[in-house]
Amino acid sequence: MSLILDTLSWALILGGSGFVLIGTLGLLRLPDVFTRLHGAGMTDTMGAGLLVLGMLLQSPDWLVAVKLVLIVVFLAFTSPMTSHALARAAILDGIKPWLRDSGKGGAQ
Amino acid sequence: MSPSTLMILALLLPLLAVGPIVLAGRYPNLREAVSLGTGGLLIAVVLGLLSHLADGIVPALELGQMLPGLALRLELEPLGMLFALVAAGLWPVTILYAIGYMRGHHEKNQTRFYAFFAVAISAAMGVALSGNMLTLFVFYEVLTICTFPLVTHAGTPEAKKAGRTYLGILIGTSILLQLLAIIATWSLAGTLDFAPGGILAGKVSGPLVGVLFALYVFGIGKAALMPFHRWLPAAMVAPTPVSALLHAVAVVKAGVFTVLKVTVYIFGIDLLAENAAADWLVWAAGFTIIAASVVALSKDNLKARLAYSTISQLSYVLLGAAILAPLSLMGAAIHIAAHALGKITLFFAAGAVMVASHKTEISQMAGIGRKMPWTMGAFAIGALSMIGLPPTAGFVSKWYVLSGALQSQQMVAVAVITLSTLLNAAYFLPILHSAFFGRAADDDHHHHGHGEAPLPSVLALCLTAAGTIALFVLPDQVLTLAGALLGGNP
Amino acid sequence: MIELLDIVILGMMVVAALAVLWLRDLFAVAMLSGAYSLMGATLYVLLDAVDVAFTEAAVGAGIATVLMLGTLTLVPRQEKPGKKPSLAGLFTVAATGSLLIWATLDMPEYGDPDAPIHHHVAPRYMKDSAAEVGPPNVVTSVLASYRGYDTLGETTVIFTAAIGVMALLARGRRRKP
Amino acid sequence: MKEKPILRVGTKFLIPFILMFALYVQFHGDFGPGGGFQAGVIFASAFVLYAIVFGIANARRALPAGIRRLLLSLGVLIYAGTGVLALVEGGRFLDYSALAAQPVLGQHLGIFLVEFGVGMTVFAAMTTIFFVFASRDPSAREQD
Amino acid sequence: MARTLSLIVLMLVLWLVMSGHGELWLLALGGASAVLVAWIARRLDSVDHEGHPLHLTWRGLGYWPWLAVEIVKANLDVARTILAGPDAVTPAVFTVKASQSDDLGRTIYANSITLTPGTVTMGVDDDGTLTIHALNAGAREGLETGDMDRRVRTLMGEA
Amino acid sequence: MEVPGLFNYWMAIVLMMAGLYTVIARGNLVKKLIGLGVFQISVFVLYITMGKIKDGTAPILPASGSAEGVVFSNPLPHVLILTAIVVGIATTALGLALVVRIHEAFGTIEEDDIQAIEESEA
Amino acid sequence: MDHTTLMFAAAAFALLVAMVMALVRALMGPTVYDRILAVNAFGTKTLLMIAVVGFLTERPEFLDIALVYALINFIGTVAVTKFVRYRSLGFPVGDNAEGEL
Amino acid sequence: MSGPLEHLPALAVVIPLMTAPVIVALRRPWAGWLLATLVSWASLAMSLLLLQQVLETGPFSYLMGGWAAPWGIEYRVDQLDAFVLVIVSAIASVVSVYARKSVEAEIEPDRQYLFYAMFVLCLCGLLGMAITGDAFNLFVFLEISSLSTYVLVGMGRDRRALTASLRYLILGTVGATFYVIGIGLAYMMTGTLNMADLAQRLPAMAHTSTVRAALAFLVVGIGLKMAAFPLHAWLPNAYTHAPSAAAALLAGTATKVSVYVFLRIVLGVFGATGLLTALPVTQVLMVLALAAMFICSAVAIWQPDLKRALAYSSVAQIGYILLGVALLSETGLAAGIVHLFNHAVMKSALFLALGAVALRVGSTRIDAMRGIGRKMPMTMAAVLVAGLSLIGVPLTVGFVSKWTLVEAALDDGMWPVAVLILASSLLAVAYVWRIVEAAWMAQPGPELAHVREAPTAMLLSIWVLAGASVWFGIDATRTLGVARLAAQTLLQGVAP
Repeated sequence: MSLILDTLSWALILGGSGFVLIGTLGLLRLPDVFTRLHGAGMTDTMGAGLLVLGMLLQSPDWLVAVKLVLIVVFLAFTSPMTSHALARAAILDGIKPWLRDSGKGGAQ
Repeated sequence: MSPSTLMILALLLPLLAVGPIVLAGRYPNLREAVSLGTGGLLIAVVLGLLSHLADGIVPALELGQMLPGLALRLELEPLGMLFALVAAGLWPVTILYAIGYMRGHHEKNQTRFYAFFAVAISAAMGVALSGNMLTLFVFYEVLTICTFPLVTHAGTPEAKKAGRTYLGILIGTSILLQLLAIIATWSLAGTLDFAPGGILAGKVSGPLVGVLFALYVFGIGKAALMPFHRWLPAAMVAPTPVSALLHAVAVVKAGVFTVLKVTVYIFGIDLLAENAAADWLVWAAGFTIIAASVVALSKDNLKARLAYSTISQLSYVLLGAAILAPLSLMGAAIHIAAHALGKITLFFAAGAVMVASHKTEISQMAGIGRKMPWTMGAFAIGALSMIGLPPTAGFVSKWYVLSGALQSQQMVAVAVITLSTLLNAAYFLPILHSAFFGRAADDDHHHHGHGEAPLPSVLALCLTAAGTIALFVLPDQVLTLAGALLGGNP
Repeated sequence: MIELLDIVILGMMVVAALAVLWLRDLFAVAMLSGAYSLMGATLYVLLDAVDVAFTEAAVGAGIATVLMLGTLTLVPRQEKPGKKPSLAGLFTVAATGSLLIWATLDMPEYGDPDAPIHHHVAPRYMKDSAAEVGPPNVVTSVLASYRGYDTLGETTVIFTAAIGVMALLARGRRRKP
Repeated sequence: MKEKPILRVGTKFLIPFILMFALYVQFHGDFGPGGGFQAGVIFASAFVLYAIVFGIANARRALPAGIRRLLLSLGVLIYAGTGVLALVEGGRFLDYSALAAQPVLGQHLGIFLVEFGVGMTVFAAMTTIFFVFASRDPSAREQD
Repeated sequence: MARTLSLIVLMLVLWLVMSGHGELWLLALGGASAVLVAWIARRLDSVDHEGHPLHLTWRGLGYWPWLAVEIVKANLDVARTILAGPDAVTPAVFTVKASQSDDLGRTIYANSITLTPGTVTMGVDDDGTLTIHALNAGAREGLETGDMDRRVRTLMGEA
Repeated sequence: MEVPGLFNYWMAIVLMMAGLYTVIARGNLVKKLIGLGVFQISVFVLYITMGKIKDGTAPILPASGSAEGVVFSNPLPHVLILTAIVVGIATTALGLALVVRIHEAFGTIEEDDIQAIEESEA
Repeated sequence: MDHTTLMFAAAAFALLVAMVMALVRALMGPTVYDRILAVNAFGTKTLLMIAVVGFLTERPEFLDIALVYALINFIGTVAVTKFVRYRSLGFPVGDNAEGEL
Repeated sequence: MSGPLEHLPALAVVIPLMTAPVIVALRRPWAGWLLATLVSWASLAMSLLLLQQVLETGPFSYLMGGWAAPWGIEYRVDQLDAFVLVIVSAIASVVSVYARKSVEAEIEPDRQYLFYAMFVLCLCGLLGMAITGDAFNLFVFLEISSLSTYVLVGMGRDRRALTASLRYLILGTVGATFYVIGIGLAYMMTGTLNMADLAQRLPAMAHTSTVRAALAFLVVGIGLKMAAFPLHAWLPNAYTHAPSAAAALLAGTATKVSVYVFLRIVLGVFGATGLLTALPVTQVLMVLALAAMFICSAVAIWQPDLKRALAYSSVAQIGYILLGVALLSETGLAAGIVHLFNHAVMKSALFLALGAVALRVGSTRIDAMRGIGRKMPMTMAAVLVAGLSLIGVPLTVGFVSKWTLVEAALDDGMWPVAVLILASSLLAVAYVWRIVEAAWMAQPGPELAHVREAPTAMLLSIWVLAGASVWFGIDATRTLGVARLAAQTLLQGVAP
């Protein structure tokens, strides 16, 4: 049982770490703020979710588990709000999304 | 009344007069009556003290501690008695003179003048009655500050400038040098109480004594030893009664009085003699005497000439102290009184001339003796006293100083006294000559027709002139006091 | 691992601090200072100071940043360019820094259990607070009871700050014209 | 209000949880990290969020200056008052052991009270400071 | 009132699961806190159908798991794009129509879109038009099928 | 992986000096206040580092089980720094309030501009 | 190091790398929104880091801190966007005659 | 002492602390004033009782929360503490009476209650600093007093008050942070924060660079707070532009308490380490003190604004105090301590009087004050008295300080220092006399036509302090006696 749990957490945590890294990589590599948003959103959802799930399996008592769940729920709830707020603020501020066909906009 | 009560009274009487003076400000006659009355009472008090002293009682009184272990203390001794007598005696006379002068001159702020004058007298009493150096210093500074409004009485820019010089030198020297010396004395001797034979004896020796003595002598700026004499001529802008206060009644007398006190009761002449600590003062005082006389000679303004004369005369007292001979110390003490009487006469006369004829320059005064015979007569007596000729008090004091100098083989001092007598004569006699024998200039039509100054003023100056002569004729009391300074045997 | 975290976080803090010094966009500076507190808070967790981390996160990263932004709504957002580096400042900083570095030379090493501070006052807190005061969280015991008076002072400080801000900035009752 | 439903709905939903979390932190300072100060800040942050999303005017209506001022004062008074109470009960100032028959119970009560006072003051102080800043008119900047 | 009560209960549950301490004293505090929170929440107009969507509880059980699966799929998609490098992205901005009748529904829809990586809702108009930014143009087709829109409406009880 | 014995202290010092330099050398008042914050936080790091014991754990007694053999870090620096953080935020809040007022009164928050205005008045 | 510790160490390492990368983005900008996004992402990673460190040091009960981070991160970002968009955190204040004093 | 009086040390600080929230809750200016006044007088009464007690029984301590000393926070009251408490509460009492009229004129009605709250908090902070025996607790109260001071300064009418306040805030915070660093380093090497305990444990660690650096940081930190030359940059503007009542309170107390902290920490805590003589602490202190006395006095002479001149004079006077400390002898220390009191009295009197002038004339610039002596004779007479005291004329407190200080210098054979002390007081003559000449020796211009004498309550306060500066100058046995005892107690722990 313990072995299965441990293996599962390993997988989840590695996966979560992977998503976090990829998401952040996106934050670094993508061309403009709007596209980067997608990368950051990834960390919040998949990255955080998998990591927390991995930890959940290792949690010593249910108090810790509850708080882990609360964290991930809170993140899931606020992440779209912040992303939206950011995107909206950026677009209203006059920042044009970078588009492949127009070749305009993006990082100024 | 007990001596202690009398001492307190001597301090408080003039102060108590301030209130009524201010309250009576609107009624000049009442105001001046208060001043005069208090003056009379004060003389009575001082005479009462004198009688106690004559009975061999040394009144002493502790006013309470100011700093831990250091009290404000009053103690009467002969020298202080002498100074108290001079100050108390001349106060009502000066007031009398001022009644005439201030009204005749239409001065403003007369109430302030009388009030601060009273405070200054109180401070002078304090200086005279001080039982230790701290107390003396306290009253010395109070005297400086309460005379400041008197010096700047006119309120003109010139008066303000004079006030700055006055305060700068007096406060400056007293804080920087005198206070340092006092605290050093306290630190070295552990006491500041005046004691015959000095309190520093056995506590210090070597060059430190000389340094300390110099700190005292220069620190006592009121003694006007060069180079700290500038305040005295500057203060000439003040009204004449104030000049009288400065030159005769209180201020400069407090200065030389303090020097004598320090010499005798702090150091003791033995200590000074052993360490040759006062030799430099012979030279310094001698230089001041001569230099001030030369300057006086060059001044045409009468009050300025008198001012430099004062500087010169003060250094006689210092010289008397510096010679360190008992006789010259006696002479120095007597000179306090002698010079006070003589110089006040001269200033009164100069002021009277100013009030009556609006003349301030000597060169304008030809023939004035005939218009103001009483005034110029008194002036002549005062001038004689300054020169040191009989039958005036100046002769007595000079004589003692000179004898002391001869006794102790201080030839420098002898030479200085001789030379200065000649110089004194050189700057006073021409005034007398032109006043009585000169002819008034023709263009003087503006002010001709004037006569004597107002009666109270003339009365005052005649009184002091008489005093100058009286001191020559009846010097016993003064001699006794001065002799007691040195332990009772002149 | 904890040590690696420690080193890297401190490194990032240095970068952030220098960026705060360097950048002229005050807005970015405010954001970075928020991130700086966040890093500090993480460091506190690594150093076992969970209560401090909690507070630093809530205050330094939260309230302070929001206040900073509140200020930036009212003042210009760009720092004026062209300020020369201050030699006097460099000197002061170099002197202070060297003094501190010198001071560290005789210090007990990081985490040394034999350091004096672990042996004089603190042991009693760890040993007896549960019996004397009660709460399992020793920081709370010390904060509220052993050194409760400090905390009263702390509360007064925040009270002072609040009414101070009111005194300086708040507008009064609006009067009918 | 109509303008940004996403933030509005989300904020409305979140605020009770934030408040509850703050109270949890307030009352569990004995057991884990947290306590009056942190709780006060978190409690205040709920109002800050509300003010940012719904506008400062609404926030001030919901939490008027008078109440804030009262809480601000009351917190300090509760804290110091606990100390004085201990003093009246015969202990030293802030000696909670004097508050109850058993010292540890007294300590417990004392800590609870002072933490409560701290939380109250901090909450009121943080909201006050934020509200004052946010109510400042940005256009006042040109006046001399 | 029912909402307030349910909020109080919810808060109390939250307290219990976070606290882990069963002492009467703490329970009482929890109860008092829950009431206090409810009272403040009412003051802040937070206890209405938007702020405390009691009515969505049961239907949500069907929606959230579906959304989770969608999120995982989208994540893998985006991860692939990022790893492929900046050249692989084909950003696009487009609008879709949200057919929900109120703000709550639109919010849930918009947030669901944002929550799935690769698409971010940039704006919500009064008439329910959502402006979407997508990392890859391909996401457009996915949304325009209206699958998610429908599911949210189901969640809201509108369809 | 060993941390050199004084590494934390040194880094804290570097941070402090960065903050202090910002305070001294920067003319923008907001920047100065932020620098002040950086300075203070770095001092906090110094204190907290002081309280750390190697292989220690947070000074919270475990809810269950005995604390036997467990090493706890020193709680006292934590308490001190909690107080100091509060003081820090209080100072920052006041400072920012002053900056806002200064901007309204002078129209600038650059130190040298303000100085120029003040000197022209004096 | 047993393998669970190793597991969390790996996660911590990944998060650390991610934090550094986020910080780089925050420093690079170029727009304000990039910075906000980066700092927000940084915050998310930090809170995960706190959780992981809790497990790493075998005292996982301090997750409250992580919750606070999440909360503060959210409020901070909302405040920031509001600020950059409207240059104000709440003004105008409406007709409140009471004032603050 | 038993019964309620037993708790005096705590109550003396806590009562002002609790008054502030009450004032805020009541929100009425008059209530604020009344409470602030009552509480100041109550503190004064309590401080006097404490002083009496400490003189009778010697130093005693009060354990906050009942926790024994190094674990809990200890209030340790010795002669110096009690003396400083009396100074602070006495000045605050007098200023509080004065404040009503002045605040009415200078602060808008809505904010007045906040002013009084700040006033009380400032008092509380200063008292707390003076009485505490815990190094960190001192920091907390330092910040209470500092924060309230920043606000008090910032409430000044002139816009320069804002910049002054901010500058003070920045430098003050840097100073406080330095203090925290210093305490931290000392704590690190000893494990304790209790001052008595620190003093006991530091000598064993005195050889370490850490403790030495701690001393350096503490000196600089406290130096900033007490505006020791050359760290005084914040002071002149702060005092000049603060509201009158605040300026008087601060001038009389704020830097004084910081000096007290300096004495307590540097002599009381670090005295036994022998570092004061091993390192050139006293020499550096002496040079800086002398520089302050001369440079700042000279600067004061050229200031067109009198408040500013007096502010510079304050820096110079801090120099006197530090000089006494640097002599490290009983007399020197006593001179410094007694000057704490003396300077507080006279400088507060001056600031109060200038506040009255500001109220009536609207400016404290010297050219606006020509002839003011005729219009406000009582006020300006008080200025004269306090000014003379500043110079050090006999029968004033200034003389007492100067006397003791010079005595201390001469006891150590430091003649040049004695000369310099006296010489620097001549500079005071210059700046005081400028006031006297402007006030008394000029005719008032037409712009002063409507100027009247200050209100009675203000005059009363001014003259209480001016009178005190004469009273304690004539009989200095009490103040100097206490100062000497305090110096003895303080020096007991100082290694030769």
